[in-house]
Amino acid sequence: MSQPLLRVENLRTHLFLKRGVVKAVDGVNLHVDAGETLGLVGESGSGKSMTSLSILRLLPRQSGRIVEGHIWVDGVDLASLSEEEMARDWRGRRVSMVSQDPMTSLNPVFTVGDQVGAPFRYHGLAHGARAVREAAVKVLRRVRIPSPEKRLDDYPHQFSGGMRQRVVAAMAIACAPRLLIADEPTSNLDVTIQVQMIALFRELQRDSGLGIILITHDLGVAASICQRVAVMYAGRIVEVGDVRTIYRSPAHPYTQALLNAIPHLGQRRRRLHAIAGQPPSLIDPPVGCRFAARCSRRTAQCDAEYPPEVELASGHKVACWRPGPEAA
Amino acid sequence: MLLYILKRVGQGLISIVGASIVIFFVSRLSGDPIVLLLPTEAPPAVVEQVRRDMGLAEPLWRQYLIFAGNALTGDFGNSYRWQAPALSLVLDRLPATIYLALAALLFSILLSVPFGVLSAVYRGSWIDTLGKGFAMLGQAMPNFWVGLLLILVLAIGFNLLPAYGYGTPAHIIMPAIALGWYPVAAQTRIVRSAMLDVLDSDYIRMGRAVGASERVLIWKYALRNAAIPLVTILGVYFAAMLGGAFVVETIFAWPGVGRTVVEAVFSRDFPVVQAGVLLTSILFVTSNLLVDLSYGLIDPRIRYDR
Amino acid sequence: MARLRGRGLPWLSMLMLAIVIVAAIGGEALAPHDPNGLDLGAAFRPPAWAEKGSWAYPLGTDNLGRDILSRIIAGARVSVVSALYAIVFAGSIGGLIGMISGYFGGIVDAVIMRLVDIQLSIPALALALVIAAVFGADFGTVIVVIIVTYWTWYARIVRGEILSLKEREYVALAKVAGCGTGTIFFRHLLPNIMNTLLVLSTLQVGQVIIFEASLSFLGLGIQAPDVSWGLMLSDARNYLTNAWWAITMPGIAIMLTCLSANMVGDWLRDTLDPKRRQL
Amino acid sequence: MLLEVRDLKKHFPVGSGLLRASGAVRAVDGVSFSVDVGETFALVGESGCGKTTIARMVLMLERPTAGAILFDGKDLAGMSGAGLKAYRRQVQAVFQDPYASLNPRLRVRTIIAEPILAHERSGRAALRRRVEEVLDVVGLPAAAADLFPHEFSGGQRQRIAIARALAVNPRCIVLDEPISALDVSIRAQVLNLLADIQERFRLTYLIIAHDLALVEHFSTRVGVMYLGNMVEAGPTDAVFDRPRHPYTQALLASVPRPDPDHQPPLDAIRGEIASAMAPPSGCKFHPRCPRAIDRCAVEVPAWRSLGRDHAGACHLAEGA
Amino acid sequence: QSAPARGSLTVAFAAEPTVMDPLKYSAGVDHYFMGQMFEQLVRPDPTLRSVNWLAESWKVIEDNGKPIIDIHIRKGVKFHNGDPLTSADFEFTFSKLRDPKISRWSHLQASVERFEIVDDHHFRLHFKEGDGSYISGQLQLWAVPKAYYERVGEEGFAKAPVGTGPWKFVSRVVKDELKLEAFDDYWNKEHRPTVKNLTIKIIPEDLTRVAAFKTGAVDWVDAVPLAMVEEFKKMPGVKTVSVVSGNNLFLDFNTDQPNSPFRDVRVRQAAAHAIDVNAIIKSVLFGQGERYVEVGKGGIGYDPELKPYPFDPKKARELLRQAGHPNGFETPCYNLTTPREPNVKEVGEAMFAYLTAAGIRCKVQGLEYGAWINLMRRGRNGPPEMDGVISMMWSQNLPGDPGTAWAGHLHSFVPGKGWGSYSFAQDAEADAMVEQLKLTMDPQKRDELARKIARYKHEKVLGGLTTYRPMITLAWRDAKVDFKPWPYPGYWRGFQEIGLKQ
Ligand SMILES: Nc1ncnc2c1ncn2[C@@H]1O[C@H](COP(=O)(O)OP(=O)(O)OP(=O)(O)O)[C@@H](O)[C@H]1O
Ligand SMILES: Nc1ncnc2c1ncn2[C@@H]1O[C@H](COP(=O)(O)OP(=O)(O)OP(=O)(O)O)[C@@H](O)[C@H]1O
Ligand SMILES: [Mg+2]
Ligand SMILES: [Mg+2]
Repeated sequence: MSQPLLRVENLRTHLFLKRGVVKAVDGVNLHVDAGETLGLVGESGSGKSMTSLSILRLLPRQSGRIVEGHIWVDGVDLASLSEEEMARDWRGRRVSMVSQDPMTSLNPVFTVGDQVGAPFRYHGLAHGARAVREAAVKVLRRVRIPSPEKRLDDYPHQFSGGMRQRVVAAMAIACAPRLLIADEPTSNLDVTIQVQMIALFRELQRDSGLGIILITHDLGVAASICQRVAVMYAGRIVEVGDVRTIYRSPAHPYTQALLNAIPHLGQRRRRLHAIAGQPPSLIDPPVGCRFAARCSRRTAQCDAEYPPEVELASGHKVACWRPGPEAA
Repeated sequence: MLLYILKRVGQGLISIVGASIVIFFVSRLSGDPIVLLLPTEAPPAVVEQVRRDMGLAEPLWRQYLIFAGNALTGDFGNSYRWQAPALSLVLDRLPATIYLALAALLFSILLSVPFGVLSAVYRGSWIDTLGKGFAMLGQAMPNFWVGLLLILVLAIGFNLLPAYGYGTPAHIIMPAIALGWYPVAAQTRIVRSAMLDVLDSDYIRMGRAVGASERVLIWKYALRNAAIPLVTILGVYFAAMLGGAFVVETIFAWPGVGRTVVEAVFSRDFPVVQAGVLLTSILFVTSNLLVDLSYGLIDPRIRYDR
Repeated sequence: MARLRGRGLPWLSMLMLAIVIVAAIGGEALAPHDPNGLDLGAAFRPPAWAEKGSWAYPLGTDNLGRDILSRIIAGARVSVVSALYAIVFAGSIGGLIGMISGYFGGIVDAVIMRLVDIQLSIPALALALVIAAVFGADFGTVIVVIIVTYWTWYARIVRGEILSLKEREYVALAKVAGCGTGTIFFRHLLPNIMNTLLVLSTLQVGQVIIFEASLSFLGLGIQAPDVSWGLMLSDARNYLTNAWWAITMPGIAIMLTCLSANMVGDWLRDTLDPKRRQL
Repeated sequence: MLLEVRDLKKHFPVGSGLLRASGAVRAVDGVSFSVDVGETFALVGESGCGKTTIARMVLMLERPTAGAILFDGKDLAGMSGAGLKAYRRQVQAVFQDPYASLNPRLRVRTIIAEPILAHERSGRAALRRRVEEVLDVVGLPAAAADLFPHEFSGGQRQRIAIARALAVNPRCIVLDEPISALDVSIRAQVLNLLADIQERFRLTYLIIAHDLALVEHFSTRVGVMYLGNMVEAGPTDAVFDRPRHPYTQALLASVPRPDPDHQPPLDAIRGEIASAMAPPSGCKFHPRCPRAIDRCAVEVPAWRSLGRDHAGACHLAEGA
Repeated sequence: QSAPARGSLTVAFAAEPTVMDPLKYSAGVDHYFMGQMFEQLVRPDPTLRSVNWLAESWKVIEDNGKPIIDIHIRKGVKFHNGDPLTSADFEFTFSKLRDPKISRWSHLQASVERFEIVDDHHFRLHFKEGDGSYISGQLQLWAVPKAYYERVGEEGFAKAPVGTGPWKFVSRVVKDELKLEAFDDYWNKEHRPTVKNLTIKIIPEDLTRVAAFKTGAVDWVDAVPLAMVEEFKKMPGVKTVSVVSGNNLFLDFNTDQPNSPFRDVRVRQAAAHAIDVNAIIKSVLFGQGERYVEVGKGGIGYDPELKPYPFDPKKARELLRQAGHPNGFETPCYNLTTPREPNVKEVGEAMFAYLTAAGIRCKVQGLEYGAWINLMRRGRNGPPEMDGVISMMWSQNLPGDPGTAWAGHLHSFVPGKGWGSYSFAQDAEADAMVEQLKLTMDPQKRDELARKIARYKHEKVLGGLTTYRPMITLAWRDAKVDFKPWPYPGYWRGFQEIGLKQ
């Protein structure tokens, strides 16, 4: 297999806070191929956003730091680059992001044209006001903003929610990056707008060889866009595999529990299978399997040692001492 | 927009009328101006006549209506002390006070914006501490003390700046510092906290994510957002500067309204006090209105139809 | 690695404030000399550490030979008491009005806000001047002036706070639970603006001291035989070049107290409510 | 019928103060529905369509602009004094944000006791017992009563909120997105709890949610709203199996499913919800409706029956 | 000597008058500007001797026992607008000055019966009765151009005053500056300024004014702060003059209220013994004050024999005991806090502290200027009443004549008659003598009577306990400014002779 677009090796990102060191990302390995969408799912606080911010090196300045690991993109380790290099050559140029709440991702006091044109200016892809404008129009057209040349001088608040979101996507793909990280791009949206976003993502992926990491806690959204899905729990990836494998034959008890805990359209008034308990604190996570406390298959071994990753099938990896199908 | 302006002007008028009532009645409480106007030896008949001529024999509320009516036509009466219409006495000095207040405000902004921005960007670092300390000093020192120290050091000590007077740009520097230092701390705090919020915002992160340099992000994209809360209350700070001018003008022999009003209070020269206070009120109300309106230039989200 | 150092308690500032408060309570009893006891023979003694200074007058004497340290101690009372009055009265009056205005809204709010506007549109010092001229310049007037000037400050901020507080879900739920207006006011709103009031109050200490000093400078503040720092400052400016200590010492007292109060206020603000960084 | 809502309207005036500007947000624009004892009635619809506003009117936190709300046959508008008190006892609420709905300065005990104290004078011991009782119902230890809200996780807080709603033995609970703010793994816990309680105390629920799978799972009847209007209402089975209004159909079709092989078509719906200040003429949905005809733009569709207990407002959904 | 004036000069004053119109002036400070532009019939020369000025000659004659002042005025005197000065101008002044609605000093003209114009340069003032203060007040009348005044009116005149003085009005910005120009046609060719343009800046704050001088922004400065006088005297290239100002400070006691402890002369004497005025002058005033007893040195009624009560706290206490206050007593003490004279506030504080130490326990109350005047001025419609001790001051002019001052605060208060307008005294004998003094125009007799009153007043400590006369120090850059100090009545800021050196 050829070199993947992105390879993250043993990434550890810690947040140094007054109340302690939050081990937000604690040994994450993953890879994304060109033209592929990797879904990153997991519950709130499991470190999904921190993983993506680590890749872009956009961690909270005061507290966040990558303490270990490598982030290879096209053979370059981003973890070793200087801040200037990151800004100049990487962010927006080769690796780009749509952040957690696209509705607030546009600066309210600058025009849309200014903001969409900005990446071209930063990376010297267009010179002069007119060229930048033209480039902005082009990319807005790509995300299906109607008559973009007329809307460049409008402010974000004059756009509807769905359109704002497409503008953000336009900014992110303006310089034709190789990798796009989309952090919950649909979470705060109504169903009807959500589908429009899903359509846009599928299209982007089809048209260019863009690799996408889609972060979400909505298993439905992940299922509708991704080719592969990684499940994160308490700072670690517990299971990763092809989308069908994950949904049809999940091997990690957490993945299984998650799928059981959500109601599915068409199935009514059956009791949901709740997952008891809470996720562990990331300040001092348990030494063993982090899901052990809530797991139905827990053994003494689970508490003693973190399970190694095993590859059950090609590309299907699980970190569990007792992986396998659900006990009926 | 028009509706909004009308509404704001209406509110402003209410404030001004209210201020005029307050100042009229409070000043009347302090005694009979006749005592100061006529020689003690004036015969009672003359006293009575002058009293009638001046309308002081009417009941207070009528006096107020007369006063308000005259004030509407720009007639605040003649100063009891200075042989001149009270309004012109104050109006002649108003530009100097406005100039001083604006310069002080400018000084405070020139200081607080960079301080606020830098201490947000380098939060917790020595820059933050230093900026905060320096800004707070202004809040902890009475402005007349600052003024005196400035004169002592910059004028007498080093002969760098003129100690008093009005005219060249050099003249404004010390008064503006003395007056403008006080609000620096509060303004810095506003800019800093707004900046912290803005720097944490999604759109700034988005800017970073598409490759903006820190310089562009901070000074172009973040600053405008962070300035909004500052701009919102500039009107209030302007009023604070007008008030502070009362003291600073005395120190620097600045020919503004402040000194005139202070002395008018001492000599119970009510026409001048009333004209002075009312004019400052009008100035304050107008400046607030202007700030509110110009606010829309900075923040396009503001619509004036609400 | 402690990149983000904890915001430690501002010990130094607290200590300073404590000293000021002790001085204010102890007053003359703590002072080594009678603060008004003049001794023309001992006029213009420099501070103890300077040449010709003596430890009998640690911070020197003023033009009338009064001990500056004793006067600073006695003057602390004015500062503390006026700040206290201002905080208690302006704070409770303004706070209550702000709460009423914010909670009931409508016409009540409109009227109160117009009153606030009126108050704001009269320069504080001008109103102070007129009031002081009417009622005579003394301690009581200074306090009245400060209260009249500052209530709006509390009213506006508390009102804003209440406006957002009353939209909180727990307030709606209290109504659903069947609580009356009184309960909502005192159980749900008041405790939640206490932090704000506390922060505002500490920040106000400095403002009051400076304000009093400005009044004294204009000759309308505290009058002898009362002593205040502002008065000392304003008196001493006549011999600024001969006796630097006479204007510097009370100036430093003002500065340190204001700084400390502001630091404590800032610290409280950060500690009590890290989200509301802006006041 | 326990709760009956008749042609309810709520218009928020825009602009206030001296010069009243014209224009209003028509947040709720003529909605009728009824909820029977023991039922779970769900309101669904896009953001801003007026669901919360209805809930607030039912809770008497907001006065209707027009229309009537009847509880047990009595009109809320006429209630005051004792009648109001009695009503407050019978209807409680749980809101979306478990952080904002508990006063951070009060202990859990006080929070839960609040509705009790508002209604009756009960002794300390009785109060204590009752608080512990409801805490037990929601699965929290008695010791929780002495803690402050911030010492709990989101799911636990929502349990406290539920305990508080239960404290006065209400007959009906209004649930405004009770689990949207919770984590996926916690949601099921709370949802199961709500279902258990309903069964145990024979409660009636008025629930607001936007997760259609959840609504299908949880409710007995459902009302679909669009821009201040009810467009379709009926038994959950009927609405989900045979949606009749194009909006309901589009909505259901659009939901992404946690199954890679059954994904929604991407063109079920176009455009975006219009402004509640200037809603489209005729059928408010017509600009986005794939099947709109000329008539839709001019004529407001009438509310008509579409089957047993199933009704809707669409020109195209004639007859059953 | 009579070369045309040239160059310009900027000077700084500490205070500024309100009006520049001799018909409207009220306070002493009004002379600061008026005196540069307007002139009187008689004025003091630099040695404080009265000399004829606009008057060529004058004498008092008698007609039917009523006095007449017969005056010939100088010919060839011109107003700044070119009009010649004639008797009609003085008549005009007289008619305005006696009108209480216009003038604040109408009572000073009260004893004049009529004004008789003999010819353009000769007129007579007919008196109802004698009026000694008329003469010591430099014959009271200012030269104001009748025709011009009537043409431009009161307001016009206020904006552009015209007089006969050495300086012509150019412009004024209130609270900022007055610009003057030397009058080329000025009649007195010997004593006149040689600088063409003069700008008077108003800088009330001491430090700022000093800074303006030190930095060279101004070359002549008024009222060097007391604490800096020594420094200024030693400053190279700077010349100073320290002169006694016309003001006279004293502590007044309420003696007209029946229950006032100060009705007892022993209490007043006790107060006189209690205060160490010399020490106060030395430290509080940095030596910038001159002790005086009732009348200042060189004034009418000045008696070198009269010695101040020595500082003797023991005696003070003894006197109090005798007066029935073995433990002293408490009294309100009113202090003026507005700096009308340098350090008055501190002086007051010091004096009250001395009184307190001796047993007259002062409850000090500070008053700003407006409140102070309000409290002192009689003829109000009721309270407040000055019911204790007050720090007061009253100008006796240079050269001094205490007549007007005593009429104001030694004579008991008589409404509407001009007697005792600021008085808290009530002593029939003093009243009679003060009234007599007013009628006495003969200089010799006037001096004798004044001495008698002074002695009586001193013995009884009536109409206040006299303390000191402030000194003012003027400073200028010697290398640049050629200045000879000239006073006009009471004040030293006259620029009769000022010029630039090479
Ligand atoms: N700015 C921050 N300051 C302090 N702690 C943070 C910050 N951001 C995240 N954390 C902590 O880091 C951990 C991982 O957070 P992260 O945002 O990566 O989670 P997530 O999986 O993206 O969750 P969500 O679904 O809620 O977005 C959490 O414990 C969170 O509390
Ligand atoms: N107090 C108010 N003043 C003005 N407009 C309001 C007010 N409350 C709600 N609205 C408006 O009424 C409409 C309906 O709001 P509501 O909160 O009922 O919607 P919702 O269906 O609950 O939406 P969501 O799913 O986002 O909670 C919205 O357009 C909203 O902006
Ligand atoms: Mg996240
Ligand atoms: Mg809602």
